[in-house]
Amino acid sequence: MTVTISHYLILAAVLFSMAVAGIFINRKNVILLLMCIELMLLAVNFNFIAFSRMLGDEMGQVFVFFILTVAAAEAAIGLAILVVLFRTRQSINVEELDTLRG
Amino acid sequence: MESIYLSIILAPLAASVVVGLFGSRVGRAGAHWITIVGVSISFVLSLVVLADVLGGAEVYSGAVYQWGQVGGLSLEIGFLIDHLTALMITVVSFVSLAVHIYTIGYMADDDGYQRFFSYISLFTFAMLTLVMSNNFLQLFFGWEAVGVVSYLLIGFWFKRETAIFANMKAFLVNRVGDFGFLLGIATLLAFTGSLDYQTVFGAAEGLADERISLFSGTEWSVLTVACLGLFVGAMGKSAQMPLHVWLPDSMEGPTPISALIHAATMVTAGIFMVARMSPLFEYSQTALSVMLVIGATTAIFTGLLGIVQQDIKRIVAYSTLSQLGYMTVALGASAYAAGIFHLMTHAFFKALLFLAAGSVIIALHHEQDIRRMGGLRKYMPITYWTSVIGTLALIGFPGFSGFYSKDALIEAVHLSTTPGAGYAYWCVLLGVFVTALYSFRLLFVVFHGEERIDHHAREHLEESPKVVTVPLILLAIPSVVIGWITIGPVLFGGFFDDSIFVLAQQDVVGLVGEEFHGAAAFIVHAATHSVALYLAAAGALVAWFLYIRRPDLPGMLQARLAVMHRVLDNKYYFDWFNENVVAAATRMLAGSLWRVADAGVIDGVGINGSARGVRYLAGVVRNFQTGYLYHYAFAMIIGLTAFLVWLTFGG
Amino acid sequence: MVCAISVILVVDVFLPPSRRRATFYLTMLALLGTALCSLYYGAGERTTLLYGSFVSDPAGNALKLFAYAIVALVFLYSRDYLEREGLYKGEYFILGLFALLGIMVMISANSLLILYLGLELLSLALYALVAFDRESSIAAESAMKYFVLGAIASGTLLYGISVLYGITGTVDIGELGAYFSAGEGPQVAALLGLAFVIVGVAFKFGAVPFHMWLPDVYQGARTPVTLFISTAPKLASFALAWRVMVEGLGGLHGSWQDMVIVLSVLSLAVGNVAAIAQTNLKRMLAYSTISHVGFILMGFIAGTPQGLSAAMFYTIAYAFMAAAAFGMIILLSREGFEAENIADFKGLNARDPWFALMMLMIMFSMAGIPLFVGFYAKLVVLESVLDAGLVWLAVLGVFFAVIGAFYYLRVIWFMYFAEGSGIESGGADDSLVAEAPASLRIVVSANSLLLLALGLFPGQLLELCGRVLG
Amino acid sequence: MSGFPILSALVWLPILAGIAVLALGSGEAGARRGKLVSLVASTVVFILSLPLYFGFDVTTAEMQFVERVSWIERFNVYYHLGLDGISLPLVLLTTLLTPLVVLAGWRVIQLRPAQYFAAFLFMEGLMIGVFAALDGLLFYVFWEAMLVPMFIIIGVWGGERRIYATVKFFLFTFLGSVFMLVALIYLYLQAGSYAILAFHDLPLTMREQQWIFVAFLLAFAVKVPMWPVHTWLPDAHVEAPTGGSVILAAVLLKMGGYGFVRFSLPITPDASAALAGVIIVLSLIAIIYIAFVALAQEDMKKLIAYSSIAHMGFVTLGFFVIFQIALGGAGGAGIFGGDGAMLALQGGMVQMISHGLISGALFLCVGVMYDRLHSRQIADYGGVVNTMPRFAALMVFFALANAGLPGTSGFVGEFLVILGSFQASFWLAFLAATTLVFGAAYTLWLVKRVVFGDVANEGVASLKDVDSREFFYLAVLAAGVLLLGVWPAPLLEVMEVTLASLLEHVQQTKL
Repeated sequence: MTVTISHYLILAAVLFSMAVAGIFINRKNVILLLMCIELMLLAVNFNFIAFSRMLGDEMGQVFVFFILTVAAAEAAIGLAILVVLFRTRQSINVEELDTLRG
Repeated sequence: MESIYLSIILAPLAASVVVGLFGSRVGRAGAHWITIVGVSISFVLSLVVLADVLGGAEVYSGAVYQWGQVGGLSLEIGFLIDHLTALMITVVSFVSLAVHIYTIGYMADDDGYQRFFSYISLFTFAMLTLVMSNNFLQLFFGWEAVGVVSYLLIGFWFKRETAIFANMKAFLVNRVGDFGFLLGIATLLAFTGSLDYQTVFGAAEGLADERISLFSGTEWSVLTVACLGLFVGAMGKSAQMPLHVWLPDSMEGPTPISALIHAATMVTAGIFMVARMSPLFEYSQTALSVMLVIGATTAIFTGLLGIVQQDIKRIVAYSTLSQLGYMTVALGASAYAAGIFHLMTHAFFKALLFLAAGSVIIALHHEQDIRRMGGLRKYMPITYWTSVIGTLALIGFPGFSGFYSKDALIEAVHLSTTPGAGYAYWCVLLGVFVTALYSFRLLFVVFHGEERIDHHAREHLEESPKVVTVPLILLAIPSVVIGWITIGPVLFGGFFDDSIFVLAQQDVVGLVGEEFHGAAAFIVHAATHSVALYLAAAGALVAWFLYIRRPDLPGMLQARLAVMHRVLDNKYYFDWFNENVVAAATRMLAGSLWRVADAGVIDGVGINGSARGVRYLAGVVRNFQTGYLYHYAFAMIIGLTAFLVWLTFGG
Repeated sequence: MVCAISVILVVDVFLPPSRRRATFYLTMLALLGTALCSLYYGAGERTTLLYGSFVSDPAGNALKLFAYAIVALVFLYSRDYLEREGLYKGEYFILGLFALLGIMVMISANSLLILYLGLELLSLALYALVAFDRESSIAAESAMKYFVLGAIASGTLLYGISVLYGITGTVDIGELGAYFSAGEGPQVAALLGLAFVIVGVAFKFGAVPFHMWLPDVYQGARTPVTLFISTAPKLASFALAWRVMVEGLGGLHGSWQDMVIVLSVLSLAVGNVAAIAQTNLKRMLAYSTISHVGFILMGFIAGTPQGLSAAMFYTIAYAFMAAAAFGMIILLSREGFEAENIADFKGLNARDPWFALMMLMIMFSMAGIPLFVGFYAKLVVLESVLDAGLVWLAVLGVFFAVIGAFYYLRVIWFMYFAEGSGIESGGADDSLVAEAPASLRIVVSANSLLLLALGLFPGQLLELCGRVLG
Repeated sequence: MSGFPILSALVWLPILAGIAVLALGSGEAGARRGKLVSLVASTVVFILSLPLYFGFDVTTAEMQFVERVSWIERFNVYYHLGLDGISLPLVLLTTLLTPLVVLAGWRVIQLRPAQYFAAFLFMEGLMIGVFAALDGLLFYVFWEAMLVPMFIIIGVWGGERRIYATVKFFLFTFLGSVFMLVALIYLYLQAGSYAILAFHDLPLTMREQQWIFVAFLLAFAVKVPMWPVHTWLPDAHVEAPTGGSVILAAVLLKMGGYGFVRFSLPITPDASAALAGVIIVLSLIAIIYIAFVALAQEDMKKLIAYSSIAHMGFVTLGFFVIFQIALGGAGGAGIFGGDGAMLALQGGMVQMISHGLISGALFLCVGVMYDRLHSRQIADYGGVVNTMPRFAALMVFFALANAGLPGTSGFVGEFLVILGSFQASFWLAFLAATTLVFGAAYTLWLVKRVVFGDVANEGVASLKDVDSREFFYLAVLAAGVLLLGVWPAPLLEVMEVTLASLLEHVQQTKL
């Protein structure tokens, strides 16, 4: 079986969906949310790489580099927020993040 | 002459304004002098005009100023001066003058002295405006203006609950009439394009054949519609059934008013108006018939009510109603001249009767119940004798003014061929008997018989002062002689030829006139050709028998005929109906429209309902914002998915 | 050029971390300098640099200028508040400038890559800003929500971009535009990419149903931060939508028009209706923002230059209105007390008629009552929608505007009609406004009067928006 | 007067004065000076407006005193003011009433007087702007901006339920007018400018016309107000302070009527003709149904408010019955069609002016009593005439005018409209004329219960008669009412040519 572009795309789509599903199915841990976000970006990277290969255009790969960089920064910020959150309320339970609503 | 015409109406207006605005400054004496001078000017000038007209002056019709211009229609204020006008202004200003003088005595110790004079002068102005008008606009002006002054005067003693109820009632009932009147005017305007008498009259004949569709399928003659509308107005003002209910109540006003407005002038405005519109009414057989029937009904049935009343002024008021019915009958029979003639004589003797009644009332310290009178003859001779004159004139005693006018009128109706004339004839004949009955009942009960006055009043009982008796005498004179003098020239001499129009085939006055050979001969003619005279005599006799000879009989009769008495005592339940059905239904409808439709449905359901709806919705939308991160994310995903699905499969 | 500016900025800000006042003045100086640079360089025609990644065009320059102005305004408002609350740290300004940089990058981006970078620069700065008060638990909560949802949105946008890249083989916006305008009719894949991109854009705007973060963040963040978030980034959102959807995917207008309509209508409905039920002013303003977004999106619907300029006008007007509104909250706040509940405005007219009047102007401007700029914003947007033949949408828009008027009125009635002091929670009250420093009072007044001035003479700004996008 | 921008002066002078009053501050002395400034400014405005009347050329339907400056170039919007025979009387009405309203609030307003007077000055400028604007957008700006001061006036100085009332007022009117905005934009897109006169000549299909008509109708019907969107009015009137009620009844309602003649009729003549029946029915409902509702009221202001609705019914009836007349009408009337339509049109206009004076005066009367006893309930009064004879005389006069007594302005409008509508149909006139009875019924019943009778309670016994200030403003209105009633020609003359040209315009189909 040859691996075609569509397989990559489907894989990316599946990863993306998993990430998304993870975000709203997970009701316990904020860390998990951060991981799901990383997964989502990974899916996107997959797409870019695949397209880049298919089109023979290196722009996609450049893009991926940037995404990776940004993802790192994002993770840093996310974790920083997480720390603040934990410090102020001693919990990182998603279900307890409901003081703001209505 | 124009400046004279103008002065006639402006003099009382000026007087009224001065006294009204500066009442406290001009003082009591100032008030009556100013107004009396004003009205005197009117009266004197009216005489000048009358003389001028009698001297053969041309009919004058001219505008004073342009009230407004709308499109091609010019609305003007102006005067029409002909015989009819001249006669009316003379009568109006004369009676008004007499009432002004009388008021000095009658209202001597009333707080609203100046106010009262201001009002009656204003009334004089309004009435003269009405009478002198040469167009419908001004007519309507005067028409409503007299109504308003009447409203103010009936409620003159505003502390009395009955008075302020009566004046509202009077105004509203009159408004019902005006409603018809306005529609009549609108009809004429729509079909002639003018509000000017002359233009409209000129088009009258043609209008009789024009058709207007009111209810689907039926077509009416335009002229009939217009005339009926105008007549509804007349019914209101001249208190014809069923719009008569306000007049007896209007007796809540001071007596001079009852004399001036509610006997001599304003209530005759309707009669005058129809006579003025004779060129229209002549072409509408239907309208004439309606007038005959309504007038006749009013004449007889309101007369009957006069028999059972106990309030001196109300008795006179019912008598007025009945006489107005007579006049209306005359109009219906195309005997406009006879109607106006009766109007004139009636103005004098009815004003006289009212003022005499007023004289009695003040002498007895505002006692109006005839059961607490009696035997007043010896205390108040002048009042008594003038009352006798008035009564004789009213019942049509030969030679007195009322005799001429009423007999001519009855004759005319007899000769009329307009449908309804037969019914009307019998009514007016019977009416003569009734009139004599209640008139003499009044006279006997008040002035003769045993004294039932409470002793308190008797101690001070004396004849009224000169300012009261002089007007009585002044009015008594024409009450006696005016008929004798004027029947020839006014009624049969073609006096109204320039103002009243009668179709040849309906000219009953002319027919009566053919047999007229002088005032004295008319008495003989009446005695030999008409039963009216004998009916009157019979009425007087019955009254004498019941109230002088056997004073116990009325009580017995009352018990025997309890049902009939109750009906009469309740005035045929008109008031009951108006208050308990019309007014109650209106109030109920008003209340329910407000509370149910306006406040309930539109505001409650519609406005506040939608406000509540939005609030509720806001709560719902708020609940979506749960605060849970995964719900938020879920919403985003749903949105994304929806878009994807839509784009991929839908678009 | 943009790079040069950013360098100046960063250097400027990092130099004096200890001397805080200086930071502020330097920041302002930097903004001024940048503005002058933009003015100086931006006068010319449309030019691109860095191999076509950046573009400098009149509209972009105009947007940038407004962004500077608004950020400057925001900083002016924030300074005293931060000092008072003991939050006066360099971070606020640094992060703010980073965000501004992100905004500028987005505005100037001519490549999806650059756009993405600008977006992340902005977003990351904002996440940090929201969480910037380390002691506040609600700030942390809202930051977390913002972060997670923002990340999802970025991911979605990226996914969309990757799909587009796959189809067209380019991330250059100009080339993308050319590709789709060539018009082979929309392919399913392109539409898929489009959908993802729109979700990303909608999230940045806060359009329903991607709005959930907005109320929580507005309420949770400290007022200066909310002030920041509610103003300048809206310009960025506009730029994002404009660059991607109009310049890039303009050829697919027919396909995204309906989606934007749905977003717009939902935003109008949810924003206006939900705002009615609010008692917290910041939260209410958040929902009001959502409804305003509905209007801004209306401008895009037509897809015409007029529509776009209308949306731009609306965005700018909105930014000033929001700045004024949050500025007012800052003005009325004191140490330990936030004037963030509507009830806190109770009886303001009795206490300080001048600022009651200012707030009245702000609220009526937001409600879209004439004499104030908010009216013209709605007017031009409606005009573009009507021009596109979507009468029903215009009618719906004005209908929701009426519903929306209710909650603005509520603020006014608390200020004017309710008597007595509403500051039960805040202790003594009469000198409330008097406590605020003069500079703040002047700025708030000037900002509010600007709304009036623009309302009386909207011609220039309209003309500008029309010209740069025409 | 050619060079002097008199209309601009009328619009902006009061607004600037209002700002000045606000600037004078709310202290004791500031308020006193503020009052003085308000009075002087509004009087100056009134005097300034007089040259408008005397310099007005009655022989042309063209706009006069025109000012035109480009305002928003991009949308071809002009600051374009001008007057014709329709707007001139309304401007004069506004300038006349404002000083009186200022006087009426002179001593009564204790709460933040500076703001109160400033609000009225703002109102004045904006109201004049509405009547003078010849640019659709400018018109709309003035129209809406007026809501702001009115909202404040009712809300701050109003009665118990003022917030409910004022919000209802605001939202109702706002809801109505936003649809007008949509219509205006649509017209702009068609015409390429917002010039109202350009809209007049714009060809539109029937479908377009109908939609535009409905949009305008919503705006104007709310303002007039017509049944069933009238319920804001009683609430607003009841809760508003006296001055607010006066301005509301006297001028604000007129904007609805003005809108009909300025926009609906000439811009969408065919739709107006097609939908005239609906308007006529609504007008008749207003005249009859509302009269009944008025009868049931126990609150004086509410009663007068309902009576306002009924009277404004005549305005809309007059404006729309012209189409029935033009069509030849039922019953074959119409040999005099042209003048019939003029009658109705003129009647509607006169009714607006007259109602402005009369209802304003009646609200001032209620205000005079309210200032003394702080009650609007009819039941709390009775026998006022005993203690306040001068006041009672004026009140009775205005009441009679309200009942349409000939010789007062109240009669002229109703009379002309009834005469005109007869030419459309007998039954139309019949139903309209019922106002003679119902109008008199509720008004006189009010008078009976309040003014007449014996002194009802201690409150009434303690009443003091009007002082010279109160007497002055009531007397001015009384003089106006009387003058227009006895000699309406000067008013009719001003409007004649303009309305005639309007009528001609309306009769030309745009299809």
